[in-house]
Amino acid sequence: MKEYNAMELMICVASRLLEDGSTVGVGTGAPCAAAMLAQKTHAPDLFILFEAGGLAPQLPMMPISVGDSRTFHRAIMATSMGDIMEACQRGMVDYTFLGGAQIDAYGNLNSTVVGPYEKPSVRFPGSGGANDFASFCWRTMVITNHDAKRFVEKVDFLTTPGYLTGPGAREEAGLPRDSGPYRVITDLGVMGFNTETKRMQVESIHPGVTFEMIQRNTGFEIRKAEHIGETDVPSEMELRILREEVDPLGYVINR
Amino acid sequence: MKEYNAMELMICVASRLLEDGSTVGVGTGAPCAAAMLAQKTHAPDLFILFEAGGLAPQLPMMPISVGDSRTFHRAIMATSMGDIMEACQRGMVDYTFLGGAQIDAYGNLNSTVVGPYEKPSVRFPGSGGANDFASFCWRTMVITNHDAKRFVEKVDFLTTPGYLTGPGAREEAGLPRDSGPYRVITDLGVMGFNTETKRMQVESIHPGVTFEMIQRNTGFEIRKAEHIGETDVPSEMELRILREEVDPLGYVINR
Amino acid sequence: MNEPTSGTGPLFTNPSADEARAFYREKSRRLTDKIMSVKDAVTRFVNDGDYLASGGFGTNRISTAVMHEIVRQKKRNLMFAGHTTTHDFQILCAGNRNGEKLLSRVDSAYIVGLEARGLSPQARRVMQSGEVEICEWSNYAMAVRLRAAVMGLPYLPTRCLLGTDTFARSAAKMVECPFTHTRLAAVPALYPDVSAIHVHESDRFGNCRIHGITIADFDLARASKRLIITTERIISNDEIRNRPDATTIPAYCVDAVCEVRYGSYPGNMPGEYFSDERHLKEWLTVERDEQAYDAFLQKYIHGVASFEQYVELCGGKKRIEELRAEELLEKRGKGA
Amino acid sequence: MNEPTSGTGPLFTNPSADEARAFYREKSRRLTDKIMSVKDAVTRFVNDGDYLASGGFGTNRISTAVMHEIVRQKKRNLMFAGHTTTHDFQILCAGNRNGEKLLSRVDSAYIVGLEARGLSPQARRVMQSGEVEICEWSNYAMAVRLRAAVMGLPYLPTRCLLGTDTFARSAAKMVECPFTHTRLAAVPALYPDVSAIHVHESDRFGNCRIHGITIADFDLARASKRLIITTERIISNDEIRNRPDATTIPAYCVDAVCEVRYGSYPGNMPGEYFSDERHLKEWLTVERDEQAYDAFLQKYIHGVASFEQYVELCGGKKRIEELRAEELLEKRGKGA
Repeated sequence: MKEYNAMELMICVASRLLEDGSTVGVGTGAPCAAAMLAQKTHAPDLFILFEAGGLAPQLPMMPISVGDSRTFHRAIMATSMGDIMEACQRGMVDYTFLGGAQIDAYGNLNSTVVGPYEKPSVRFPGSGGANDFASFCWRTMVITNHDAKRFVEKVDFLTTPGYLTGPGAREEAGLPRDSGPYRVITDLGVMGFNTETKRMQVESIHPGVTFEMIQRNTGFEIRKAEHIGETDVPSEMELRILREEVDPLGYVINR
Repeated sequence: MKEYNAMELMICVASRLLEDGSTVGVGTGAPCAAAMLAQKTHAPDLFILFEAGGLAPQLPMMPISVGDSRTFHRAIMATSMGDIMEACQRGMVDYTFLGGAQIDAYGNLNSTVVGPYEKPSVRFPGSGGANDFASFCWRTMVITNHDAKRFVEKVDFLTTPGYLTGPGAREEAGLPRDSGPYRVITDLGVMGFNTETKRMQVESIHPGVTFEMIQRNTGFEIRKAEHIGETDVPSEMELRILREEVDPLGYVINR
Repeated sequence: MNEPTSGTGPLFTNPSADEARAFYREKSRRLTDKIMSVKDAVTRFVNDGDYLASGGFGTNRISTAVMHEIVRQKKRNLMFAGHTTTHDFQILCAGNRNGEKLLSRVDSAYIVGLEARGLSPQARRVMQSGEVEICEWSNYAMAVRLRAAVMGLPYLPTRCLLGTDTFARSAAKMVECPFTHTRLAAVPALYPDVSAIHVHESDRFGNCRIHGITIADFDLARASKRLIITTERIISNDEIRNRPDATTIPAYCVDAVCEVRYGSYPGNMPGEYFSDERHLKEWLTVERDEQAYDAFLQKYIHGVASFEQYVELCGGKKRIEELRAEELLEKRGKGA
Repeated sequence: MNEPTSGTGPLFTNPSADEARAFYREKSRRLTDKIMSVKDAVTRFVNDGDYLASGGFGTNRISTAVMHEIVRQKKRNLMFAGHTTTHDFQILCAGNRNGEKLLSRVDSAYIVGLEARGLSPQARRVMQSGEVEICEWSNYAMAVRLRAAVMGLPYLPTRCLLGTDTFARSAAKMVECPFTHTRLAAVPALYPDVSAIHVHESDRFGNCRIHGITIADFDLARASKRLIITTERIISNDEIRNRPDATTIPAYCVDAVCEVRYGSYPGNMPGEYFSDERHLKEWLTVERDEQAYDAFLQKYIHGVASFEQYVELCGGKKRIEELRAEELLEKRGKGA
């Protein structure tokens, strides 16, 4: 079996979820690596958007910032944040990748504070464009490590909307119809969301991991999807491209 | 006495009302000629905006269309209609010049239909940007011929707002505070608006014209301003510049 | 004052952002080759009953070729966005003749006139006859309606229209600002079914550059469900990618790319050619005489196979060179 | 679900469009020479208690020189627009030390962090201490607030924020679309008192060009009551007028033009130089140690007379040349 680390596995899994010809709003780090890997494997026509204005760049390397020069290197357009976010709000953007300090069963994310709002134990940067992307893009994906501190029953602060309180809640709040969390990719498995209950469920389990390990590292009750499988491991080609072309300096995969 | 025609007089009078360093949203024809004349006489720093996107051009000649290449010739920016109108709505534009098929005592303009709306005797082009300019710019000026068919008690269709029904009506409707009609320049005189009643009043009378002539050609009761004078005739310099530099082909002044 | 809370004009299209999103979800984002003829583009992307919008500003950077082709193909019952549409609208009105009805509903901000050139007799006939349903707006109100669509919102507020019959005959509504409690006009989002925009340069995928003023075309391109681009020149995708900040319209808005040299003629094309005032005057004059007008339309539109032939009939390359000299200020004349 | 109809966060500025219009009415539109030093610009245009906004995107095309000068001049009780502000915000936080309070209120969408580089210990101290009043937003919500100001409106609707604690802790309100009767978040217009934007080129009047992405600066320039431009290069007005479609910011938005070569350093400036990751890391590291941090600030900000000296201390021309090679992809390295 090929050697790979958890980050490499997560990036490869994320990459495969991006269909050719689709649009994805990404940040730096793992999401960007996943998008670049997809372009170099099965999805050459994957259309990448960066929040600060980069539209379909030909990335010469991993950007350091969502607004640095790499994000619009040989792009089809170097535009404004408004233009990007409006494309998302208009329904032109299929996927986005987000992270957070906490996530709950409905895919709601916290990146604002841990602890009480008025006297937080940690202040994080805040929403940034995450609330916007998760409100506007059709399908939100999350790449994160899996532990019970992070996967919580209730987020301390609901920065970024998942399915909120459950079925119908997004629509009732005024959020775009049929949008919402789609996949949560962790070092233990791949989670989806039950179409009826809108609660997180396990779709596939990484090699060497058990369902019990996932439940133990999840702070809320999690169920299995109807068809649950073992996650496909990274192929040699994926690993080679990821290591040699996408992230040769190991910014992300060797962190 | 110098020879001049009514149009030349109107343009010279309009031109003098434009202060140096102010901004003016203009169309083609007489308003544009007035603005160009102002730039070449007392107001070199007059800042001209065209609705379609031309910002402070150095006009090589009279434009034919509000959106033709002349309107942004050596401009400081060739921008969008939105950017121009937003500058107006934001309060950055001091003056605008408009016309119309009908005008009433409150400076309301009609450029949509004459006759009943459902079965008009004449259909005109409509508001264009006139409603917008008159809503947003601080001071609306009108250049028009003076006759009782045009100066009516009630416009058949209120396309573009003057003071609507009188004092306070603009603000009540939601229009910007302290904005509204300022001067109406005709072939008979210069009209202003009474600060109390918001009704049109005569500010100055052209040489050879009497107040009675103005009243006879006005379809509503018009009064004199507190200080009424005779309109200053065009100077030789004004006429020379207007004829030789602003409109050498007589597009406007010889129509 | 008894302000109406709602204009009584007809709302021709659905302002729902969720409906529009459902459409955009399915729209292709791929960089595929979209080059085709104007004929094919109009056949494929303009349907009877569609809501149509035209880029540019009446006689400036308009997609004349697409307007002609729509008339030639005898499209029916179109709705139209009349925001400073002058010659483009005049062309479409040629489809409302002899009992045929190309236009059936018009959002009207500026129609009928050709600015200082005067009113179009044919456009007036069409707009006064009662055969066309009309809703009143201002130019900026129409621009804001497009902006709402670009933003993926069902409406936007604005301070124009207020207090006027333009509002009363529009489909706008009054709203109150939740912060200042002042009144604003809410205008419904406008998502045109199809638009035609003429540009200076486009690659084969539809990444476009516009030189000079953009008027409302940045927004029109994004608000439109389908978009036909006519372009003076096709350039390579490589050239687009070498200067990404020169792009105005990204490919994912575009459905068809048609190379049409002199495609804004007889309109002005910034940096390329000035408007042909002589020919525009011919249009305005000939419309006064029904028979002469029919012959004129037969000669210039129905009787030709393509826009290129029309340009030839109007004096071709030689005339264009004159207009080019005028555009570049090499010759100063009365446009004749 | 019990949606609050109004966020409980503090609204720091007046969203009234009429109030803003009264200001804009008096603002000069003249093309006058606005060239001055950063020191003079900050002295004249940044007042204690002002609402301040910073252009660019945190470490990209930021006006570092103005941020330093504000700290150096010990401005007090500023309010701040925290829309993806990273290194710029980190610099300002240096003014909240030893009982002094440069920042007192922050509209927060993205602060504290420097993206993948990690969190700023000093920014966290400032934001967790309770000394700064906070209102929550998202990046786009902040951009829409500026857009409302640009449009001269008191508010705009948007579909972000909805259903979250970000909304609950914001100063947004729920509104209903008058056409579709769906819910939207209304955000209040934001008219900053003063902003600083770094650009590639400006003429002496303040007509500016930005190369590459514009982020939110087209709108920020127009929404701001006062605007300080720092520019890599001064170009002639003639050059501006030769290519009017290359202008991003027109002079009538601008109050001061300061020529500051390398003015975004240690941030990235598209086409000019990449970010100095080594120096940014030094900032993040030194903030952990209070004493070392004071010495660092003394060395780089308080102890120097101008931004030029700061760049010298950081390696000057030689370092910039390395970053330029990196920007132009002539060298691929880990930014060190």
